[in-house]
Amino acid sequence: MQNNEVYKDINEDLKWAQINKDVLKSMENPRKGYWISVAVCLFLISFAVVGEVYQYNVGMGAANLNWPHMWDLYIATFIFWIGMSHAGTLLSAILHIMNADWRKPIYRFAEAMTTFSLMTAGLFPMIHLGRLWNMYWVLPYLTDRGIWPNFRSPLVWDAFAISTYLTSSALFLFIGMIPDLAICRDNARGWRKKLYTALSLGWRGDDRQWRNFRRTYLIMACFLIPLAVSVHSIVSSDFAMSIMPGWAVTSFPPYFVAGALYSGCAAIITLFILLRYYFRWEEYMTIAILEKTAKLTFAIAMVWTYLNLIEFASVWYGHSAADKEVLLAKFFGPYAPFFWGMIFCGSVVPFALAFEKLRRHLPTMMVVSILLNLGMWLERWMIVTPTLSLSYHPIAHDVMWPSWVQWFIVAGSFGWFGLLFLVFVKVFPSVSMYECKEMVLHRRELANKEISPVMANNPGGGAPATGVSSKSPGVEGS
Amino acid sequence: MKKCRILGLFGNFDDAFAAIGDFKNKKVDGITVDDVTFLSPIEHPDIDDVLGPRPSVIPKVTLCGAAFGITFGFLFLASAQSNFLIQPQGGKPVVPLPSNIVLTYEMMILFSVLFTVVAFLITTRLFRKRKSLYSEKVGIDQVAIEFEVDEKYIDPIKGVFKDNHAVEVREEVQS
Amino acid sequence: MSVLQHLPLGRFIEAASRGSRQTKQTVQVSFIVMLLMAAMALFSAKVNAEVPNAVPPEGSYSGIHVEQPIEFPHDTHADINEINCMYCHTYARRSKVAGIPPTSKCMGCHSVIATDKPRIQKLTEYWENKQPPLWNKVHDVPDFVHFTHEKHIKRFVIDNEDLEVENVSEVCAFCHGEVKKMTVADKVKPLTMGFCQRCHQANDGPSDCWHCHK
Amino acid sequence: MSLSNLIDDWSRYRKGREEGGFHDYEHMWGMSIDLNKCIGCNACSVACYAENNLAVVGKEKFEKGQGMHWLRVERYWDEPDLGEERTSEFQQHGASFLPMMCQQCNAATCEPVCPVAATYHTPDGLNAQVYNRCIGSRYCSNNCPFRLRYFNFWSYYEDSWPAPLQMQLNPDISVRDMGVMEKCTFCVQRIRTVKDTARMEDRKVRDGEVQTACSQTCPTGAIEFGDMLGMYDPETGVAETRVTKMWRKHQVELGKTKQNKQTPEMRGYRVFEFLNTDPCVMYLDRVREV
Repeated sequence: MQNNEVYKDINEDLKWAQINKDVLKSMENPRKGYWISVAVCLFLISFAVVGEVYQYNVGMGAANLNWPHMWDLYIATFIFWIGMSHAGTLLSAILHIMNADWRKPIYRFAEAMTTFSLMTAGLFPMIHLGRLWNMYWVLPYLTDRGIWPNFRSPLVWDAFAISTYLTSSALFLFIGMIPDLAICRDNARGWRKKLYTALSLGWRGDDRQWRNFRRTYLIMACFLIPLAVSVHSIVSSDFAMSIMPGWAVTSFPPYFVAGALYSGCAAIITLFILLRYYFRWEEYMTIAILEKTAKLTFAIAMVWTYLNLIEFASVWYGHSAADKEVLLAKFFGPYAPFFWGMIFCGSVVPFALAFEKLRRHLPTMMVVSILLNLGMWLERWMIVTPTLSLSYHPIAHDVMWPSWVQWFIVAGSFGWFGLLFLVFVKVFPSVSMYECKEMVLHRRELANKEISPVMANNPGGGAPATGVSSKSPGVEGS
Repeated sequence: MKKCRILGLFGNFDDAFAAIGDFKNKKVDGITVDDVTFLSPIEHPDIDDVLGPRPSVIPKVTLCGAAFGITFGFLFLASAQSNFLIQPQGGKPVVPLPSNIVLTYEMMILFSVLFTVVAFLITTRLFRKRKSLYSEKVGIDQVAIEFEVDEKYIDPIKGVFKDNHAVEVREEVQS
Repeated sequence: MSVLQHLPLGRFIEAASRGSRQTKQTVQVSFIVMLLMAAMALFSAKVNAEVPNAVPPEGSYSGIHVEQPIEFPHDTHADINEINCMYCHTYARRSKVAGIPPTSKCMGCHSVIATDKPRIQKLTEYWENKQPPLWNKVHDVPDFVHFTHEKHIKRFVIDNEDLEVENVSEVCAFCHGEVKKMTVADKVKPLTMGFCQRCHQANDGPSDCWHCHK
Repeated sequence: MSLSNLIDDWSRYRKGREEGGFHDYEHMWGMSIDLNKCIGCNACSVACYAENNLAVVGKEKFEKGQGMHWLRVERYWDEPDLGEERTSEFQQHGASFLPMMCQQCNAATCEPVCPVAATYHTPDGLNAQVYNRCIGSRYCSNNCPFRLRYFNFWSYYEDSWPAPLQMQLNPDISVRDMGVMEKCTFCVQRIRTVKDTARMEDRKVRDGEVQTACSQTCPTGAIEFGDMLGMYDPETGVAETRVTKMWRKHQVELGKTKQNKQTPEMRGYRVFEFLNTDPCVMYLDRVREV
């Protein structure tokens, strides 16, 4: 029995009041480590601000972009962050529809990650524009000039898809949080009381609210899944719709979606371990849940590897000289170290997840997840840049490395994401309280069924069938 | 005849379900299970069996949203494109269907989600003034049954609450 | 021009019902569209009586006043004395720019007319010092806009058989406002792309970007 | 409206593609470049700089690949003859030259990808770039297989034309600033001027009336420029232009991905024809003694 403890997703003896207490505690009194993290994030952001201000004033040449390298790290990092945003959809929407209740303690921060990585990703198309001050021309707004954006352009699709995704995922995050915000409202004081009162919209948990809440949540989940798939396939069509060798690949949409889920899962593991460590959430972010996430990651890693191989094979047997040249340049050319680094991080490292011992070892998992993310970032870079360096026209073959401005802004994007996330964990409950309670209730019912099927078949028998019993301390006091 | 509100807090779901069962069995004349408002920290899986089916309009609104998204999205794009004076030139289609399908798809999802959220906010009556009969315990681990009835039903309801081990009973006379 | 033109659907309906682009257009006008057209007819602006075969552009602008070295009274010249705009702005009909008349053209009259007025004396001073008065530009468009006076004069004045050349100031007024009622010219029309575009649409002007931007 | 309009336009487009991808054109400007005549003197490139207000970026930035030469003369060195060792980088036959300017593709890949429609096809069959609409997403350049679009990576005009050099700028074409994509326009300002003159004189444009700066400058007359649709001739009505004669002679047709040549020894070809971008520039292959 004792041995089985570590295999449990959540302890069914957990008191509901305890759940409230534990989660609410995470929102109080930031510790030293928190402030250090905030300082690090601000430091990174300041780098990006310096880079961007310089680039804004002197032009894109500052980023060491050139002919033919018109895009570089900005677009690669943009795809990386868009990919990261698929984590929340995977955990909260797909697993919600599939009734996988182990997602419940960890989906909230994954959803927050979705929203924040979209907010980070959305910055990059703006940063990479030559005339940033005119970026609103991409949006279809009414003007008396009689001109509109070019609706054929995948970049306009991006603008549509990303703004839809950002709106939907932010609403999804917010709607899912309303019952928890009501709990926060009941316990908060000062400015927080006002904030939560406004945000919880007068939630009191009556049956009408719960019923509509469930329906809404399910419907939004159903819409979020095709949306997430379409967003990343639209991002992939930035490349797949072109005619350049290495970009015009038919398998790009599924490849991008797989890569997105992959990097999202890896990032979930990273943040899972960090949150568990910072907030002492061993009760909620259990090893068992980590294992399940890791298995999922492993499966997606294999899908990603497979799609990679398919791409190589189709290029190899496609007999297009230019395509083949780009592929060979990736293998053996100047970008080879990064390419093989990507293969190593993305296809070899995930085999660590196949071993139970490693899956249960937190420091290893931390290193592995960071390596996976690094691999996914390299993947995006290896999609964007080699094609630009080695396209059809031999006179335009060139290699160019990004300048400090690009690196600063890329680093700053991590700081920006981190800062948003750090603010989130202190202002909002990053573990879903009501769903943990549901999970506890569910587990307890299962456990009772296993112990005494007679009792379970007889709900009126007075057995403590729920997480609350009249003997709980919270009730005695009243 | 004054309207009154009465709220009974229960320590667990079973007691509360038993109380609802009593109301269902007409223990109090003039009160049916449809008058029950059930407050809980989570949505219990059996709640529909206990309270009986209560309809929700949200899926229908979502359907409307999707239909609106498709029609509005496509008409908006088509009208924008056919007003776009430079586009018809060069042998390109005025209304390019492949890209419009992609964009209409996004618009459909956007409007479905927006309609759903708006319907949620309206049907749950979240923007109404908060009622005073609310226990913070509901947010933690207790469940409650609430009635909004005439004064004369107060005592029988209270009796049913007491019979089913209510932890606390509150009442309020509306002015 | 109709109010509908400012709405995307309205312009859509209007463009479709006009059938502007297609020659072999078969238009299926539904009942609603007919109603809308009737509404458009009610709201559409009148064709300018002074300038036949032309729809003046819409739009106004709170004119900014530009200081000039000499306050040239346009009203005295163009309104009271009825001098044709193109008498002084000669180049309007044969080049891109309308041109400012050289001082010699002013002096052609003002060596004898109204020599006692202070402004004329100032002008004579410039003339004697062999310096041109440095006029400031009022109707300025950005450098990437290549407006040609020549083509517009041809379309609205020379090719316009019903227009008498004496009324050319009405055509000029499309973009420059009622200059003959002003002293120093002010910018009273917005001269934005939308302003140009509306006139081009109403008068079947070209819609190709490279006509004006290159 | 609308539905019939939509269907009509759609079918018109499909039909148009089958008939060669263009219709309702006033002109279709095209070129024919004889590489046999090209001596690689770069006069065309210089003329282009002068005509189109091209920024001179300086050696340092040019080496970084940030130069902007709308017309570049590419040099290619032959492989050594069979059985010979490569002795130096430069072969005895010398370099082959390939003057590359925007190919004005009829199915241009740069056009559909521009998010703000700053690049589009004009009724003259030209691939237009509207500088003041460009927001600098640079997608068009990434999607150009010829890599013939250049980006203003820096603000050049202060360094390029120190006073009083700004006085030599061509007033008919805008000076581009930072963050804008630009490319060869087939000297659209000259085309416009000629067309306007013809319209003012109520006549049609004549063959040879429009000359691009490069074709005007080429000392050997390698570059021919003209209307692919034929042009008005006061004596015979619509007549073939010199360019169309060239294209017909060398059996190259617009709107084809693969030319069906009756006599394969005719030298005409278009660059990257297999990509189906349908360029309007035909090159005549260089013939050399071996």
